[in-house]
Amino acid sequence: MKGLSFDLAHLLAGGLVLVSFMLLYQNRLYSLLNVFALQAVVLALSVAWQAYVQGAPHLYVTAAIAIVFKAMVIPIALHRIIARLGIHREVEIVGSLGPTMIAGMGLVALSMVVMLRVTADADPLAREDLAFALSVVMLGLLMMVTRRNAVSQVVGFMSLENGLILAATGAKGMPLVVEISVAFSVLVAFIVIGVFLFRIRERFDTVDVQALDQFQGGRR
Amino acid sequence: MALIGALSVEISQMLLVLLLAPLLTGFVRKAKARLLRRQGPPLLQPYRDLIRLARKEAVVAHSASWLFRFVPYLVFAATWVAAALVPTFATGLLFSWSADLIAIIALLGSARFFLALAGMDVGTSFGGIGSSREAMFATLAEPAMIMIVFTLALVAGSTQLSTMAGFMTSPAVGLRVSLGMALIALVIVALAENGRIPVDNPATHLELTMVHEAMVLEYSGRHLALIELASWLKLLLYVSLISCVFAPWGIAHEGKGLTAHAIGVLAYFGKLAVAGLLLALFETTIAKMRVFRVPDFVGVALMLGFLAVLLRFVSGSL
Amino acid sequence: MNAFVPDGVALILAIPAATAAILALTPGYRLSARLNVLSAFLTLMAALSLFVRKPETGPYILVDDLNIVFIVLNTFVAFTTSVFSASYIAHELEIGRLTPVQLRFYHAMYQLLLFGMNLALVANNIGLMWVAIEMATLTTVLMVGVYRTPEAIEAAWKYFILGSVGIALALFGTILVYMAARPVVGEGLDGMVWTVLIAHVAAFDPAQLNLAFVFLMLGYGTKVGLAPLHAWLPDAHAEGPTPISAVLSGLLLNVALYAVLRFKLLLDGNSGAIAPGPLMAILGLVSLVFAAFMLYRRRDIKRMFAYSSIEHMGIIAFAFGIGGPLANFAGLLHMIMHSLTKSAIFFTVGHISQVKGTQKIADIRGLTVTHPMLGWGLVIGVFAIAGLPPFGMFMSEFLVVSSTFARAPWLAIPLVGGLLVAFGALLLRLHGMAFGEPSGDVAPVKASSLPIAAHFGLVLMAGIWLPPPLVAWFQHVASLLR
Amino acid sequence: MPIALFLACDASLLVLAVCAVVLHRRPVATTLIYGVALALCLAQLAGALIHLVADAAPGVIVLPIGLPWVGANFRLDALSAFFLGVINLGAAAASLYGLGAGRREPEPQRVLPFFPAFLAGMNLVLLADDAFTFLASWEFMSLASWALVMAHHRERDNARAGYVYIVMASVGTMALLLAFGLLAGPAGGYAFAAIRASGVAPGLAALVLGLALIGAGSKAGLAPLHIWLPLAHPAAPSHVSALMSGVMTKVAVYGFIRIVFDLLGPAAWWWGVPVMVLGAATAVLGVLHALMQTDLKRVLAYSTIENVGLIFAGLGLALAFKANGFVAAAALAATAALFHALNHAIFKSLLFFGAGAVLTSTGERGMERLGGLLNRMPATGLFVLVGCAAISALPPLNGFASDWLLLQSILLSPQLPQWALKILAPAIGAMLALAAALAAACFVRFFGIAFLGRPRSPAAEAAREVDPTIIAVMGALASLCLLAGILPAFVIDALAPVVRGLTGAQMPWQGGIAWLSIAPIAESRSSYNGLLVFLFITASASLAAFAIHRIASNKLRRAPAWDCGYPDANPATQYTAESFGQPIRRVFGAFAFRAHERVDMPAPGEMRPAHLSVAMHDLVWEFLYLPVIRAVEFLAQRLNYLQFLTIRQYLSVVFGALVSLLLVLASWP
Repeated sequence: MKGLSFDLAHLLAGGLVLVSFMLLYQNRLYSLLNVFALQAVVLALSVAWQAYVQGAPHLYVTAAIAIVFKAMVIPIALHRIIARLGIHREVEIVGSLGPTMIAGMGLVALSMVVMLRVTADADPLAREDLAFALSVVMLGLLMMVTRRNAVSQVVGFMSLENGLILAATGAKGMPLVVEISVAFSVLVAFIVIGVFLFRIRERFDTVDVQALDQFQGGRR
Repeated sequence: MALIGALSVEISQMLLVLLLAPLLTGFVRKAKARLLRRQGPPLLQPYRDLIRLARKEAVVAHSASWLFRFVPYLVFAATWVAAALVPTFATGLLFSWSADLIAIIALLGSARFFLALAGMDVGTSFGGIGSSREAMFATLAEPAMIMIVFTLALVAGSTQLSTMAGFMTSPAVGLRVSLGMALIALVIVALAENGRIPVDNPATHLELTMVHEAMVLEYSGRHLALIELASWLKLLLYVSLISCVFAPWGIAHEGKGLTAHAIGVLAYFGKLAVAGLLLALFETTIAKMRVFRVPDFVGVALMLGFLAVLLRFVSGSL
Repeated sequence: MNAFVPDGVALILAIPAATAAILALTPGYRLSARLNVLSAFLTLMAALSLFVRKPETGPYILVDDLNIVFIVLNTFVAFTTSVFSASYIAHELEIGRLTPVQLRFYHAMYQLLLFGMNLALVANNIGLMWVAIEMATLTTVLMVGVYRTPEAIEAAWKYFILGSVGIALALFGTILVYMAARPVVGEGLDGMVWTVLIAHVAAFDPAQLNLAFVFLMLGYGTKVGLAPLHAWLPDAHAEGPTPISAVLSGLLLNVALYAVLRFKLLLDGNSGAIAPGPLMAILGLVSLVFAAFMLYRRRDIKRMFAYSSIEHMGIIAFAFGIGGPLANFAGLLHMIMHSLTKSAIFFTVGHISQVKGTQKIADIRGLTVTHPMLGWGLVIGVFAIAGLPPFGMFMSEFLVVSSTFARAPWLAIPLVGGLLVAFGALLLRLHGMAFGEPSGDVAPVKASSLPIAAHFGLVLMAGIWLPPPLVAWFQHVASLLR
Repeated sequence: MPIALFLACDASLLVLAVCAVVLHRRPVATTLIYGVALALCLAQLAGALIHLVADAAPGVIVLPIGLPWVGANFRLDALSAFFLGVINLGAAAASLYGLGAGRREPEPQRVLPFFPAFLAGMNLVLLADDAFTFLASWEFMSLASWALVMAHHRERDNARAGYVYIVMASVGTMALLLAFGLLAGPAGGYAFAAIRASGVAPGLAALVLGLALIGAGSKAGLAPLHIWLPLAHPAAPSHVSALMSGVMTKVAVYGFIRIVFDLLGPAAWWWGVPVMVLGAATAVLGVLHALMQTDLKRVLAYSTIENVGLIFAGLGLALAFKANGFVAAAALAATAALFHALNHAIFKSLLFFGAGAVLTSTGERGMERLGGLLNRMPATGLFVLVGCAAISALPPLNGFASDWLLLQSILLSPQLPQWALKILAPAIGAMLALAAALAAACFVRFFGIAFLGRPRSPAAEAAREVDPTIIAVMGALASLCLLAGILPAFVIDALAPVVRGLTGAQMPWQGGIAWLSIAPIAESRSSYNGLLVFLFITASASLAAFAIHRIASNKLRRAPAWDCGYPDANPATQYTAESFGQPIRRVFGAFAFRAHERVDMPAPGEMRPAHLSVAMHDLVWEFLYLPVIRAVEFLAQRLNYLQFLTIRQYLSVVFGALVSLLLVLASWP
């Protein structure tokens, strides 16, 4: 049983990393959103599994949040925005894909190395989980860095949050405070982003962050 | 008793320098004239000039301030006091301790300072020329003089002229490179300070070559007389300075009897005559320099003086 | 025991929260401004009450010698700022830069921000602290964008993106701390209670702590505004309403720094972990030198002083980084002096930009002629911020520089260099603004110079005479900080 | 007078500053402020003199302010007492001048509050006995003087002067701060007593010496840190210029002495070398600059630099002697330096007051537009003349006395064992002599152009004598110049306790020598008697005048100037300041300023005018300061791009920071 639980958790966490790579690979906004939804599903699965393994029912809540918000609400809403702004055709990757993927590999390797320095007596499940979570976080950051427009940056940010949730759930017995705060933060983050998109919409015809950057407040 | 003796020596010396100064100048002029196969003015001409000038009324420019009329007395007084402090025929002057060699140089410096001011007082272009050039010479001549003083002081272990003269007569002196350099430097400085050829020509009134004469151009009457007398005193002072430091033979030491003093006086006359002849000879054989060559000339003195001091510092025996 | 007297901590949390709710519903800016001031004042009183009666430490609430300094400072500056904000906002409404609706929003957010900061300061639970700082950040984001000019929105957006990345990193660090604690203190709530953690930290796994500190340093360091994580700070200061700039520089940076300090203490407790000091010191030096050079090319007065805030946060981080009783004392003193001085400077700058109708340094000249109060106020402020006597920062800089040079001369070289370069820049601008032939509007300013005077008075007093109890307090805290 | 009274005086000065802020609009304010300041300064002056003459024991007091756990320590010993005397002498004179001239101040509210604050700051520096109090008062002094420099802030030059001044001041303060950091050690024993108790490692001591040279030297105007001085000193109102030039530089000298002679412990033999060399170089450079200036107050400022150089040369010599154990010689050199500090305070204040008087009565500072003032302002002219003679080291005035002592101390340097010093000492002597001679030329020019000759402008034509208060101040200072010159013995004996504190020995007691003459070592070796020289000169001058007027004529006729027969030339044909300096520029300018003249002389028959243009360079500025400024500007320009990155680029910076830190962590042993 122990072995199985470990393997499954391992599998799901690894799957999350894999999906992050897929995210990194997308260069169409719609497909990006779909992959993000997929990631949310995988996350929900792994959280649920953790809940089962740890016998921590409250984790099912987190899983539910992941399914509902990340897998459905947010992708749909972003779909709407993209449709309304008519930017679905944009190819907006900085540089080409190859180097980005290689960088992603490097990041995963790095996070593995860093996490595995942790003394082995901390239970292995947590270690592996944390290693994967760290990789997801790093990949999310990499995505934010390598994407030009606001929507995909938001997606990158949220995949980063997924990594956080993975870590939080992997941390056995972590008080509820954290999940609530995470959910809350994601919620608020999304609202605020939405607010800003609309405000930006008032001012510009695109949410391309570069349009924002063009101001740079004049020579100040 | 000794005090009275010293006092009498002091007073007699003050009068002596005052009386001898015009004579020395007259002698130099005469000698130069003879060297040029001219008759030349009579030996006592300077005295006559002085008296005549003093009798005349003084003419002062409208724009002149009180400083203009005050300076001649000051210059005369400073120079006279300085001259009175240099041992001529006898050391151990009563007041010799009231000012050492550095102070004597400084006294002459203040005389020059005020003369230069007087040159600018009336507000003519020539006065300015004279003052600025005089100031330029002084900026080189004074450090040179200080260096010479350093050398002598380090040799004699004192800046007190009487002590120096005493040391110089003693056998401890011997022959020293530094002293030789100091002598040459001192001669150069003396020429510059007294405005003799090649630095300046005391006889000329060709405007653009004047230095000292340009400064005193506006003076007349008794003021001019005092200034002339002061410059003659200065010449005498330098001659007796050189003689008492580098040729102190026969100079009477304090406490000696009348005969010693008589010998001292005679020796002093002799030194003056020799110095006057040498000066005349030098001036007749050399031409005046362009103004901006003078710094190089005086700079030689500065360099020599500095070298001399350096030698003294580096080795006690040189 | 005496249940009638409500707990001071409860008050400093409840009053702002309640007022926020009320203000959100109050129309009419005069009333809401007064309410704002009133509640800030009450909060200050409640904070002062903590001196006499400390609440017992619980799983969520902690009031110890370290954070009470922060709390009192926080509430005090919040109060003076609310006074200033009342007169400032009135003018903004006159010239129509803000609408009543926005004002209502503004006031509510202001109280919410206070609530967040106070919560972060009294939190004994690192998770709770994270939530609170998070909230404070989000409220300031909204207030920075309140003018809705393109520049303001850009600044807010920049602030938001960088801020939330920082938040995420901080959360990851927090989780890591919990992971490190779990084997020792067991699962559950205890793993996040700071007092429990500090008690057992010696037994934690150093490698995990190191990793955690890297994330926490970067996460909260973004809030502190240390270079190279500072990018949001100048624009947020420059484009938001001036009271918010004052609160940002005076308070929020301190709160974030407080969080960093807490975790520094944690790492100091574990012998196996890397020393956090050098990292802080290096980041501090980098920020100091970088900000010093950035000061030269600034055209916008508020942005210039924002960079000066980065510079001073660098100095403080450096002081805590090198540690030792002298440097820690200096760090605490410097932090308090900077809060007071910088907020007072922003008050002055706010009035100046209102009377002159511009924030461009080039358009402000001869202030001491046209507005002696503001002009000399600016001069005093710049002198105080530049660390000249007789103001308090001279003492802290004196201690930092001299003790650093005695202990690590090679560190003192960039420190002194940065200080001098920054000084040159500030004074250059000051000469242009305060002296020379006056320019622009000469209309007299109608604003209360009371908050400014109060702050400068305190700073001056600190430079001449520090009350012995305060000194003892500082020395105690400094010894806590090691 | 116990130290507490000094502190009370300074505290009331500070209170006075606050009062000035309150009631600067009232007409009575000027009189009140300057009057009270005058009284307080006189009180402190008296107290300092009493303490010095009575050779009283040091008084110590600790106030519970300033740096906690150290407190504000104050100590009054002979050294502080002497400098307190100097400072308050100058300060009292300045206050009196302010009483006379303050009413003409256009914006009194920019002067009145800062004047007493400035005085208080200087006094507190002298009394401070711990690093924090010392530096706080030091910087406070700088700030107050900066505010006074900015009093006339509407002229662009003044703003620039103020900026350069305050930046240089903070550089100096930083240097001192580092020096004290080393002295106090990591434990932070900032009290001077603790510093004296705990020695400093030799290597660090050398570092402290360098830092002290930078810190105190930048305030005193030691080359190459002097550039701010000729900008800032002239910019202030005249009595403040007098304070800054005559007095504040002495505070800097005090700071140097306090650190190097008192706190730093036993000296190494070579410590004197940098001090001497810098001092002599400063002296020559300063006076050469002074000879090239045409602004009255700027000439004076540069001459201040020269005198500071002299003082530091003397101190360096004292240091060298002390390190080699020749305490008597060290005492002589130190006495010379301190004596010169006192003299400079006196005559530099006098000269600045004179310049101020000229400024008030003509509104002109440029020498080229002055002239003939001696006939229009006789009293001012006379006193300024005395000041010029004194600063040119002419006997029997005070400048010569200290100069003479300095040369005497150089004559003692052959006994020094080290070759470097043997070679160096005569070179220093030569440079000092050169500086003195140049100074004489400089002040012939100063007085001759401004006060003699014919007026060069209507303003100078219309000049009138200034009000009696100012003349009284100048008269008092001039008579002090004379007194200190003819009775130097008393000054030297008063300095004995100070010098004993610094070098462990003192000069032989001068009071006992006959006729009040001074003899540093032995009368047979060297002696000087200002009194007799003065008497002789006056006697022989009046004798000559009497004789000539009685025997020969005393008739006088006014007539047009002769001028070699050129009829009444235009005043413009007079020698100007520029032309007076030209020969010296020809001689020294080539290497000092890389000066070169370009003459454009039209060929005979050509109708165009001839042109003469002179290009001069301030080498220190061009080779020391400009590079630094350019470097800062370059870096600021380069880094400025970081303000204008896109959000994504900022994110990548954060990302990079994270990754690099993780890499460090991964490779951590």
